[in-house]
Amino acid sequence: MSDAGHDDHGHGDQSPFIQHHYDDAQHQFDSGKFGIWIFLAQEVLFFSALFVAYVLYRVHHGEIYSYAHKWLDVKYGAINTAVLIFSSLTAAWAVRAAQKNQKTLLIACLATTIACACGFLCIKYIEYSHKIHEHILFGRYFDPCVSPGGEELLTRKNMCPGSKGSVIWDAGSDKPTEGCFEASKLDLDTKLAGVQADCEVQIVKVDEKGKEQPGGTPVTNQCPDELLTILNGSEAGTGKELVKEAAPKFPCWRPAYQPQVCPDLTTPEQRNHGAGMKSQVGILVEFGDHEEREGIKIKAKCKDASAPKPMDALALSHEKPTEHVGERAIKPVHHISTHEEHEIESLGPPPEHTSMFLTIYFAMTGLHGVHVLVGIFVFIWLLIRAVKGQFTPDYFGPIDFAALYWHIVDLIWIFLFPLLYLIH
Amino acid sequence: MATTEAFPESLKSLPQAPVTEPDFLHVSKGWKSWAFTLDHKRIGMMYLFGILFSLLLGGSFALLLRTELWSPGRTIVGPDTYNQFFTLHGAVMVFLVIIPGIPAALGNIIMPIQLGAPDVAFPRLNLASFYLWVSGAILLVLTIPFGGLDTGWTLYTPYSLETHTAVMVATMGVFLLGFSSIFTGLNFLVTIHKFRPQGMGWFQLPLNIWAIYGTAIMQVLATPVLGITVLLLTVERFAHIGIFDPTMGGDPVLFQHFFWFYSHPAVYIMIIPGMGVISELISTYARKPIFGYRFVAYSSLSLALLSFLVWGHHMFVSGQSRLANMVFSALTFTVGIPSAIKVFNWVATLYKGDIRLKTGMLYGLSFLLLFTIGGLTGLFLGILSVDVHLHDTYFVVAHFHYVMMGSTLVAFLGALHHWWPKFTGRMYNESLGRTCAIGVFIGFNTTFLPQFVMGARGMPRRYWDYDPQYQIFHQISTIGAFILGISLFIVVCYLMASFWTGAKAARNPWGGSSLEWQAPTPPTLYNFEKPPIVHELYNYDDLVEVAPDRWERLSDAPEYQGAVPVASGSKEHH
Amino acid sequence: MADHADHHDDHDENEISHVASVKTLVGTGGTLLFLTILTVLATKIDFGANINLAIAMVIAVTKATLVILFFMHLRYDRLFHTVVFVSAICAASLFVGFTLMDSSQYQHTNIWTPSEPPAAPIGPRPTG
Amino acid sequence: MKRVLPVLLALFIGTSAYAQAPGGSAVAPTPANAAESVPKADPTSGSNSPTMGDAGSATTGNNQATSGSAGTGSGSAATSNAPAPAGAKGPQPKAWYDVLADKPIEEQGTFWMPKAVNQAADESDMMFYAVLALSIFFFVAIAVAVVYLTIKYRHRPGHKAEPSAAHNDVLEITWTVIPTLICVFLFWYGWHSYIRVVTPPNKAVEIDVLAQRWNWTFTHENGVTDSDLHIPANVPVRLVMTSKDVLHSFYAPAMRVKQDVVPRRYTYAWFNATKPGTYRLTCAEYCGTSHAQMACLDVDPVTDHCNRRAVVVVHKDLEEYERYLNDKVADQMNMAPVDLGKMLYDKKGCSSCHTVDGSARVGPSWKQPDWGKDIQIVGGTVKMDENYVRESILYPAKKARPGFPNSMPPFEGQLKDRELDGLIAYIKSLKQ
Repeated sequence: MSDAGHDDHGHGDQSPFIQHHYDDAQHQFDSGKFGIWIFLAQEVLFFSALFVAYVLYRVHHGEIYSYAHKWLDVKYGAINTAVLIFSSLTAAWAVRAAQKNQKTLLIACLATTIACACGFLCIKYIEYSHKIHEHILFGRYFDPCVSPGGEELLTRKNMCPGSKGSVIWDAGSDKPTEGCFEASKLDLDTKLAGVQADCEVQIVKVDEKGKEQPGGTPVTNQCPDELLTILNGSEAGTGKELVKEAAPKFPCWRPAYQPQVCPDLTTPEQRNHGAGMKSQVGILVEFGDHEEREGIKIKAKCKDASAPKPMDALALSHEKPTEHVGERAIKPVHHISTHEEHEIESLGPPPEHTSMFLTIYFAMTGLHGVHVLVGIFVFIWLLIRAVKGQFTPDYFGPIDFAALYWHIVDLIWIFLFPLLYLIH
Repeated sequence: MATTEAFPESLKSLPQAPVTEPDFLHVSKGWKSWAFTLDHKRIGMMYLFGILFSLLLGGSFALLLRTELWSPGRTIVGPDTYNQFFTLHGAVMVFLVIIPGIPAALGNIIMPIQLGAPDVAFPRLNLASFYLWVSGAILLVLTIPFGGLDTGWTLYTPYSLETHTAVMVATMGVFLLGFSSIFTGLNFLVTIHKFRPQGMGWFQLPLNIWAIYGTAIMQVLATPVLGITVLLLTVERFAHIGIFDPTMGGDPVLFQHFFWFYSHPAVYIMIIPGMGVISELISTYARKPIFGYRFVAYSSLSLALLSFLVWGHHMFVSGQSRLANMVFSALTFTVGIPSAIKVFNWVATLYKGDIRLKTGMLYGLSFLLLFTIGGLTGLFLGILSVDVHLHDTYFVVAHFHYVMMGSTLVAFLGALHHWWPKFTGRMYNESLGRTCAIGVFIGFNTTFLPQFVMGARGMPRRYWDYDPQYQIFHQISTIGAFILGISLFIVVCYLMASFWTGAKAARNPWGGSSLEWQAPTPPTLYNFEKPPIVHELYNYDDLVEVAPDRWERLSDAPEYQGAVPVASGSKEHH
Repeated sequence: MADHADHHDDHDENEISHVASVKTLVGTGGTLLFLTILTVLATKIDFGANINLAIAMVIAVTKATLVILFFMHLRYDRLFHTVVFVSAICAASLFVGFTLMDSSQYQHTNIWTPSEPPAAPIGPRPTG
Repeated sequence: MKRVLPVLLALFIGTSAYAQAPGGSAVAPTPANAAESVPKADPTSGSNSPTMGDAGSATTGNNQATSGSAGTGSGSAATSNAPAPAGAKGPQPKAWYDVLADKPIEEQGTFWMPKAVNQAADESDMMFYAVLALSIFFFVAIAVAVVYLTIKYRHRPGHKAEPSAAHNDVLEITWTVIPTLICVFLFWYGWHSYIRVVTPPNKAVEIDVLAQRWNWTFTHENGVTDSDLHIPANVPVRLVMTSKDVLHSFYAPAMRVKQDVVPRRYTYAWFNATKPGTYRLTCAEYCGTSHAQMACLDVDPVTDHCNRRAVVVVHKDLEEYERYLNDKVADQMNMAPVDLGKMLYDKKGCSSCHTVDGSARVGPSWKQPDWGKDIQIVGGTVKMDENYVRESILYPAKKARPGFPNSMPPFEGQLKDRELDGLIAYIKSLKQ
């Protein structure tokens, strides 16, 4: 991105792009090279703040990272890394071509670099649009549809067919109230088996003015809780097959954690500041055939939870004892456990403020994406100048400096990829 | 002003103004020649006018602020307007005046000539930095019609996330100003490295250039963190990403770490160019070489590096842990040492000199006194137990005004008067200059000395309404503020007036020994008509005053052309 | 990319700055791709979160040094450019280090989940 | 501007005291505030806050510039007895502890600082005076050197600069080593006394502090809440602080204590008050419009100056503090709803945004003549009755009145039902 551009009156036989206040081409190139290196130092500092945020939240709240990394697709990340490395190679090659005055090779390399960069942005677009659709976003917009599921990604389509929008939770033991269960009323064993509840569920038609039609159809059977079958089916392998062939009859209901579902019970401060309260759980009806259901209302009458299940070994190991250090009671920060435990934990509802991981993810990859975009424009401008044949063995500065900028952008992605995608 | 030293009459006939080609002011006409200029001197002058205007704007907010504090409760405005006064005063002064002040305005004009270079390394980047500064300034000033800004120049969250004032306009303005500062720093680093003439090694560089070098390092390595912080704050406000918002898991103390990691080097970006200028003023007007050149040069550099270690002392009581408080308090004291060394060296330079009390020297001497008070009161705030009582009180306000205004702005005015004849070709009115220098000194001390006492007595900062026991101090401070304001306004007036009424300036009115005094007054487009001769640094024996405010080098006299002046320094090229 | 560069004069020269040979370019590119695949495979084996992170970082640092030395010509370039880049890395790591040191000291006083604030003596004792 | 002459006089005496005070204390840095006779603070004397008096008289009373004597300034007690503050006309007289809280703030102390009342603070005071002496010494040395050298070597006809050494390594080393040693000492001693200031003893009276936009709420161990901090003397008190919205800072100058209050986090402060009395309590971290008037109970109608801000009331001993806790709980229990409402109007800082005389301030006035009729709200009308008032207190944004800024924090979870009924009763009682 340096600006050693061109000026009409050069120094005699040298390339016309050697500016007059430089002694010669070497002086201009050395100044430009030193300038771009300072610019790269500034870029490192520009990204350093985001690395600080990343390190801080990983050290203090590792549980968010081990939970939320399931939403990042390692396949896409790996392809992007390969694409960027290849474009870095072609950029370096373009410099060589310019130095040796091989004009066609120069143009080919520049074109490939631009193509790869655009490829990188396309893959980025796919990832982002997927997350936006799934509401796996930062801050207030973090509202993923989460429920116990099998191996594949917990996307909205396969695991939460019931349309979230139109389903209005109706629950409560004795007096029927709008809204959802209080955490205390349910055996909320978030770590293990999801939510247990004993309710009669009814689907009631609702016309467009929101008035309920009489005579709702009861939903008798409860969807089998895949998670329970996984765990009780001894090794993980058999558990999955078990779930597949005993396909539940649709529609079936099951309790699920649905953070954004109960706006009216959250306090105004919570509402305009964060996703709904974790402790609010509701009833989700699954229709199994993937299209959204409009104009229906789910009414559920549930009995209070039975005595809480005895904690088994895995859950007990999760109970974090509060250590007393001198007069300070410190609840130990999440000690990073094995990958397998993460997998089970990541099936339950998300830990508090999981949106922070997505904030950091979007900030880092977003800022990096902007730098890739800027790189594309710079290379297009260089391509135009290369086609016009302005680069000669004694004037190839812009190519070299743009390549250096591109290598730094690649360097930052080389660190972003393992830090964000390969979390254990 | 008879001088004992005899000098050949031919010295009097040496040309002062440019001979072979027109000077840079008249080489081309029309606003386009200024708007799209690549000449570092014109860009520097455009910066200078912008900065002087911002100084008057920021100063007027200060006067409104002080008038409101004349009496407890409402004097002229309500609390919300007062909050906007002190915020805009802080933001305009810090981002528009003090940070670009000496490096961008005077640095752009003088540094390349002092280096003997035709121009800065990247002229177009230099112009781009200026327009970044202009657009940033416009955005910052645009906050006023869009609802003002009432978060304090520090923009602390979560208040800056919730207030309904134009925070986003301000943060975008600061973002652009940050990049203007980065690119200026980058430009100067490359220029100092790659454009030194033959025979000017690192230890033949004037101390002003050492200071600008140290400043450029900080500008390049610290300002990007301000860029990312301000960008995150803007995104946080409109997209609620939650990184600084405690209700969504964010951490306000994390914002303070991000902010002060930049802002402490920023306060050194403000003071170190001032120190560089002071070394030039003291040495030239005392006709004595700087005492301990290497120590002063190394202390500029060490200050630049140490400034990255101490940002935590702004956060002793803001929720920072005790361990971090201890570490930052210890490191803060290491930063005090280089400044002390500099002050001792300047005082030692005055010994056995021939001190001429021109306006520049008056500002230089008042810098010495005011910077000493500023530095010493920093000791109070560095000690943890004393800082618990003094933090966020008027003691801190007085301390940083002594360092920012009392030192940097006084050095800026000294530098302005010192180099004004060189780049405008006009002399300013000396008597008016001296009275205003004394006016600034008296006004400044009347304004801020009472604030030390008020702060120690527990008067918190940014208070619209205060207990009546502080009224007496506020009244004295307001009177001082008006004296200061008037003096500064007169300075700007007579400097502008000097364009028309000023006497023609000589090539070397003050007898300076560095390269810029060999350039014609005002310099040509590429600064020198004939390549400058690098003389021994800060050596004034060769200079003699041929007429009032006109010095010549004996070796320049035609008779002595034979004797080649001793060109010191190794042949090392960059 | 058909490499129709002239093979015979292997020692490429350019009076302005160093020319990277095709061998170094392709070699570095290949190694980088290989290391990428390696780091992805490494996540399949479960050494425990910390060690996995360490492996990923070691691979990332090696890839980074490869890019800097060969693609960015730092090995053949003026030493001062390395000084500039390393000082940027130092400033950034200083920033990370100090902030982490501070925040890990006060993290236990944070009210991370509003419904379960930390117990006394960190939080307030239950008032009557 | 009516008293310019004494102002300048005060400055010069001030500066002279400025020069003297530390000199005196620098020699023998015994704590400047040696114990001196404590004017018996009679809790029942009902004189009102000093700041009610007009600006001029109150200041000379308090600041010790004129006394000129170093060390113990003879702070004269409060000035003239201003009319009882508005609202005191209520049926029963103010409770004894409120009278104690309204007592004028006597801030004796040296020219520089109010007298330290916190046991752990004496060390930091000594530190302050030591560094003050050090700074004065260095400043005077450099100033004299500069002035002397400028005069001695000023330019005059025939005077030339004599050559002198351009550098002297020995001199340079000395004036590098000496400042370094001083700095190491300053750091070590500062750190040593800082640790004592921030480490609370294990057994301390714990008080929970909730800071919110523009008032403090202190909750004692028996559940009593108050907007003034009542503490026993000579007993260590530990504050566990958190903020409801933005950053605030608990700053009691006499206690030499300052600690920011961060939302969604606990921060701590502790002190051990040695002398009973009433001391200033201010917010030191910028927090918006009424940052300068945290928990202001009595606003001067003309200049909006806050006469009575939240204060730290130090009771004689633990027994009187217990008496305060019990009386307060009792008063809150059997207080008539209207009086409870009136007390909350003052204590919760409602006066800083709502008036009771019909004129609008930041928010609408509580004197609502059209009680029971429909009133205009944003997007429609609603009947002005108990439910509307209750809901607007808990969730102000729901049915906001047009033309007012939406800056009132929701009080849901803040007020007990009894307090809510009291407020509504008080608002209703104002309608005539």
